[in-house]
Amino acid sequence: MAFMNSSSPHQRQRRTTSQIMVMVILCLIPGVFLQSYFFGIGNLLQITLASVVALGSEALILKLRKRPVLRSLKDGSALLTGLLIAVSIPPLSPWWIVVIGTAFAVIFVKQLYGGLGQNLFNPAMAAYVVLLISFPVQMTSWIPVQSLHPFSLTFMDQLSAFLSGFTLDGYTVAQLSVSIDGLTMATPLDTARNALHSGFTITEMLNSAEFKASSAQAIQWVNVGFLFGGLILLYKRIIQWYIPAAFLAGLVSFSFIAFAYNPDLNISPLFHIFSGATMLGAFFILTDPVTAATTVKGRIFYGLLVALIVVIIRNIGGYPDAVAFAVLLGNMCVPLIDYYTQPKVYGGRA
Amino acid sequence: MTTQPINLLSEEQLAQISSGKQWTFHGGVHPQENKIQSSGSAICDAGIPEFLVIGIEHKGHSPEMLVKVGDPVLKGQALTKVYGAMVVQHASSSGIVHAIEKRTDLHPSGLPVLSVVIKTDGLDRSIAYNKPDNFRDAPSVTLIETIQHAGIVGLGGAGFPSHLKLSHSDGIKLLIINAAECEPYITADDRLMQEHAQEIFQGIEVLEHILQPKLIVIAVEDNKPQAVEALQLALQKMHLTLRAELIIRTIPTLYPSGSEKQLIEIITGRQTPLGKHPTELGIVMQNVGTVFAVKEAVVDGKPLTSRIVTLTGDALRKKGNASVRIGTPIQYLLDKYQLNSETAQKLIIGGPMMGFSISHGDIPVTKTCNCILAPTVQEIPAPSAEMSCIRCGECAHACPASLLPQQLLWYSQSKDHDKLDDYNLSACIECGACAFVCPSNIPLVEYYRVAKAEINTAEQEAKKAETARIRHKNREARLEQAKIDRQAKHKQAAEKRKQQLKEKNGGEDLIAAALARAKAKKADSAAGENSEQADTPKSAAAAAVARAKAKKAALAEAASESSATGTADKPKNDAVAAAVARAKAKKAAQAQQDSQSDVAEETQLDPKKAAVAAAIARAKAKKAAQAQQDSQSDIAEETQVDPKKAAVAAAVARAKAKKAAAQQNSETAEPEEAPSDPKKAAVAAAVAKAKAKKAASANADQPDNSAVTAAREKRKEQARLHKQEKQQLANEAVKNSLDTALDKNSTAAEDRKAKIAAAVAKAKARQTAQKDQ
Amino acid sequence: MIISIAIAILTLGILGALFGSLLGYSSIRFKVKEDPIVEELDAILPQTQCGQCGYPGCKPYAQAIANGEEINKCPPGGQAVMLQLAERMGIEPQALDGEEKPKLVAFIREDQCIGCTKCIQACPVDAIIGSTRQMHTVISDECTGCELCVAPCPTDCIDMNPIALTTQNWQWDLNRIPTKINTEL
Amino acid sequence: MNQQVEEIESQQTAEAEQGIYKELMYQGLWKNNPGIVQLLGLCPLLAVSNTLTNALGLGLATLFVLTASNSLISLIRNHVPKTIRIPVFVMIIASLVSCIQLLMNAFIYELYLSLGIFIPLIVTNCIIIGRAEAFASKNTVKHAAFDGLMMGLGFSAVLVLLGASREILAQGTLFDGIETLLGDWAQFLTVTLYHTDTSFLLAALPPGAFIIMGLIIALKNSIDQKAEK
Repeated sequence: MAFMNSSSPHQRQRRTTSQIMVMVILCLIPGVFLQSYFFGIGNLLQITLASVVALGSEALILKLRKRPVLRSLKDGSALLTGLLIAVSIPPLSPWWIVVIGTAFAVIFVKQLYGGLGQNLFNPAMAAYVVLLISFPVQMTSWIPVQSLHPFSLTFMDQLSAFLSGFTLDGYTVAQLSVSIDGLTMATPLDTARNALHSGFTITEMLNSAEFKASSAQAIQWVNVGFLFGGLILLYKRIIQWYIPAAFLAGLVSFSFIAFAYNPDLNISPLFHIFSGATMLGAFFILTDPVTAATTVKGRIFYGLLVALIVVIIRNIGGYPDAVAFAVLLGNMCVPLIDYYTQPKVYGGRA
Repeated sequence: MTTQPINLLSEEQLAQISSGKQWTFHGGVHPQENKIQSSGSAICDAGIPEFLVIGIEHKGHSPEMLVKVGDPVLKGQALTKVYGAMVVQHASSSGIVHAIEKRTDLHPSGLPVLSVVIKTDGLDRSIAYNKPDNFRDAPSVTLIETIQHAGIVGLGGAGFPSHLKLSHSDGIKLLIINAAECEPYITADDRLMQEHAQEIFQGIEVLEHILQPKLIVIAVEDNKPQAVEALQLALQKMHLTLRAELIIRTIPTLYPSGSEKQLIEIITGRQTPLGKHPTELGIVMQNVGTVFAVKEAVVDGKPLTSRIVTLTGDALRKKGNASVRIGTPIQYLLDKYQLNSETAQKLIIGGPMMGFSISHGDIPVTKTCNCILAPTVQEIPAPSAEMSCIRCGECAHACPASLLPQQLLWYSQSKDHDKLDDYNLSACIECGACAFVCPSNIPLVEYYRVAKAEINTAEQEAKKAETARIRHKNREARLEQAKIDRQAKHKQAAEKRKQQLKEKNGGEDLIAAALARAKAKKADSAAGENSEQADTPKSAAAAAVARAKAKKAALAEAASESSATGTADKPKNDAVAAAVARAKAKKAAQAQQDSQSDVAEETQLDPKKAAVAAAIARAKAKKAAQAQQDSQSDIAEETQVDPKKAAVAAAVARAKAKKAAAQQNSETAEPEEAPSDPKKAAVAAAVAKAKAKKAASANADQPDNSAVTAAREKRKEQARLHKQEKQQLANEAVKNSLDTALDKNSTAAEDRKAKIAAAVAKAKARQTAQKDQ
Repeated sequence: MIISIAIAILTLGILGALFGSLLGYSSIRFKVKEDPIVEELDAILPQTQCGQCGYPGCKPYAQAIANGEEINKCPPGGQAVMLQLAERMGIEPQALDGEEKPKLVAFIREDQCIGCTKCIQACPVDAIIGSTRQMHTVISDECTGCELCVAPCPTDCIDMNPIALTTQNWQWDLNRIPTKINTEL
Repeated sequence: MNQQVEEIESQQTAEAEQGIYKELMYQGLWKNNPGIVQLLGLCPLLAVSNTLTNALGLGLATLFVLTASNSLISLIRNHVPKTIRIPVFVMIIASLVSCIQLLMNAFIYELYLSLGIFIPLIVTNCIIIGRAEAFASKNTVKHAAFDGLMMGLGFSAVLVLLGASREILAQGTLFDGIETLLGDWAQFLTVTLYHTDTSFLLAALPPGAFIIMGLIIALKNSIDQKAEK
């Protein structure tokens, strides 16, 4: 009688990589829901298109690389990348933005490095940076929250804007981002930066009509949504607490230092925490296992490093949000961090 | 290894341990325990199978045997002598030694080792165990020897000889009895403690006497409450006379707490330094099963002939623990415990975490086999497809050695041995916790094992290369010295010869030498065909003919050599003389054949007369050869053959000799002749071959040439020329070989000429080779 | 004008003299007598001493490589050694000259050995023992598998066998576990 | 008889000469292309290839310097002590580059401005010093000059390819600003392939240059692999 041979251990824990990816995708739902509640269903359109492009380009490259296509698609990593891109770009940016971004992420940042597990940079963030520096206008045109809209946007309006750049009535997205008062809309961080550049203090900015009309509130809520999803991830032990905790703690403390030094010119820690892509970054992007540090000490250090870069760029940099840049810079340091934070091996020298 | 007192456990630490403090180790996992299936039923005897297979090889070394095939053996009888640090192996039941041969070992490789196969008689008679005196009066050295002679190795799984662990007894502070049994499914130790608690304590007494520790800790995982209870009950009943303090410590269930180093950390909070043994800390650990075996050996005088094996898994209809004789085939146990066979099933030796799979059941149980796990496919499915590592770090969390498995995987795949060392691959205990948690189903442990084996091989090879380098250097130095000595001695002779060479260095050139070599080679194969034709009827007669021819050829060769001096100046190619020689040789051969075949027939008809017949045949052959030699030597005076021909002839002769030798080997009708004749044929062939070589090319024995260099160059250049001229020479060579088969007269002078030619050819070849580069 | 030119020339001259003497000093002070690269190359080579490279041993070949000989002449070392040599020498890898064979070990068929000692003389690492008219034996642990003993043997009684797979040198190749050999049980 | 032999010999040498030139051409343009195989001179290659005009300008300048420096160095190769050859080479190259710089400054000032620092930086371009050391210092003038020409052409070809791809991707044009290089008559060369309000800035920025360069190298390798099969 013959028996099968296989390597030990024969017993295995039953959680697979695909399940992890699916869990992460599911935990994005609260944030996505809040986003579409405040900004219209544009982001759902983006998600749909991004998913299709992500899977399509992944399949294409896998086929070219002569790898098993279906098995790799099933791991859900491409889908997750597409989703993250879709939720980070403005909801009504034209369709080709998300197409270029997603294809770039999957083909250049992930597959050309060797596919899942081999990429040095976070695909979603690399794509975001590419889009931001290539198409700064489109990438910063956040429409106001729906309640502040001068026009009510129907589904067809949004679809049309998404596909052609114009609503059914012929308004451009740029026109849409002008609020009732005729002020151009921007994200709170953008507004803050512009205000500082024009010589206002933070307090003045916070009280300005411009800021009040901005989507600050909405973005705070979206951040709460992502925080909620992230907590589920933590609870389900999909991610470990080191990176988010270190990142958020770092963000608070570094920004507090700057804030304490000059409260007029530096935004407060609270503002940092609940604006921009902070929560999305803390729980969904920094924790991407492939590109983050893997040792415990390394993870903490990585979180702190990214937080530091975020604060620096937000406070004195040229771009409104900084998570994407900070993550990429952090990614570069990961091999070094990992090398110098190796744990003490059992019985080994410290 | 010197024990550094710095690392030893201090008194405070011992006090902390005995006060009940516990530590933890990094990582660890909680696999499904699955122990209830087998822990409920009492240990039973597995019975006596028809054959017992007891492996006696240890790490490639085989000890001296005390039995031989056909010997009757009794249970407990030693099969081997003590050999180095190896333990003695014993027969585990009575019967007869059936065979001593290589049989599949209980090892993941499934490779065979030298084993003693015993055909049992079912009586299970044992030798008379002589109960030793009270062990407390014996010195520990004697007890350790007793343990070695009883064949006791670590029964927990690693199989490390126990006497070695006990012999480092200086400064031992702590004895840990490992009863953690952290692997899922296995309950052998659990049952042992429940049923033989008293014996275990007796064994502890023995170990305490040997090691003199300050503290003894029995470590049991908290999933074995009955075992702990049984131990405590026994402790109350017995009146132990221990000088050391004894503690029964329950530890939390966490895999792999039963691993030696991890258990030490749980109990003492100390880590064994990398690459060191726990004795460094003053700790000795013994498995509870080993303790039981020590008791049997020292108190009862019984050697280790059986062990407790857990038979479990859903594919077995009966489950439980059995006392199994060492060497019992696993198939026997599977039959007894009613295996439900299905396709794609696995059979695991040991637990599901560290055990290995075997591919068939005809493998014997060894001393390290603590569990036979026969799961159904649903229970332990085939591993799913491996996916890419996403560096999630789960493995680093689970690793009890605090390694970074994801980095190790990366470097294992790229075979970067230096990096693997940087990341301390050697600290990996192969517990499988990393692969257990891996969401991408990567068989991490397998990668590490392969990498470890590769590193090991590379180290061995490096070591071997270093030895080779040194030996080569020494040899070169020796040869150099010898050369200098010889040169001084033979300076005169060399001078003289040089003079001679100068005179004779005339007509020969590169091509001649090359031709000679090529022909010699061709002739070799052609002659092979030729003799095959002659020998087609594969009878004794044919063999005899071949043999005779070989002998004749060889002798003729010898004769021509001896009588051919001074003929160099004679005119070339006396065709007539050669023809006469050939004719004579043929005639002689014919006569030889007749006589030989007669004898051979006789031999076949009456094998008993073989010896006589062989003797006659030999004598006749000799006579015929003598005649041949005479005639040959006459002609040799006049015959002048160029070295080409000589080479060819020699080659043919050699080929024939080989053929004859081969035939001889296959022949079984002449038992008397067989041993004597091949030797002769071999000698003949040797002579012939030596000549062929001498004639054909540069000589390795030439005294003022470095033998080694010459041989090397020769080979290189030969190959080159051979390739170049192969085509055009093939036909010619075949033709020549047939004609000149029996013309074998060569002279010393011609030899020298050939040598010079070859040397020239060699030089030229080298030159061209260099140019090519 | 002339002064500034003179200053420039003077400064450059002094600097030149300074650096020149520094260079001169270091070339004497840090002179390396034997090319250390030979030792390193020798350490890379497999030490079979088989002479297939055309040199009488590994050290001479290492010496030759240091002097510009090609690095592809070591079939026993195979691709791996060639690549290491290429890396050490900082040159392009070359296609291996000759075939890479599995590692072998010599074995003397004892019944045919006539005790001629020819193989003993041929062995570059003294791995064959025996004396005239006595049977010879290969110390298989010392044998480098160079095959130099095969050619001189007059009775062709030396075989080159692949190294046997045992539980000691098994490389955890689970897919190639030998099929069962016990049929009798 | 002798004449015949000489004839045959000269024929043979002529053939061999031709073979050498062929080989040099193959090496410079494809097999050992300085841009995509040796990866030399990447700094200017990536920095100024944002438009075809810039690429062409720098390519021509490098081509000229390379050819001239190779010829000069080959001329003096037997008169330079081995130990100080590199400084001598650099000196020659620097002089040549200065000439080019002054020429560009005089005749194509706008291009001179847009190429900026990368013209003087040609001195440090590893292709030039590399070819001087590896080839020109060991070969005859004719061969060295031809080698310089081919290497320069190979480099320029890569530059042009890269410049064209980047210009198309970023601006949708080709030969934009060509008049700064060739004079006003060349304005008709400027082609607009497509109009866009939102140019793909990435292609115009250095990261884009790296990415496109990588793709070109990949393309070259895949062609080689196909040819091998």
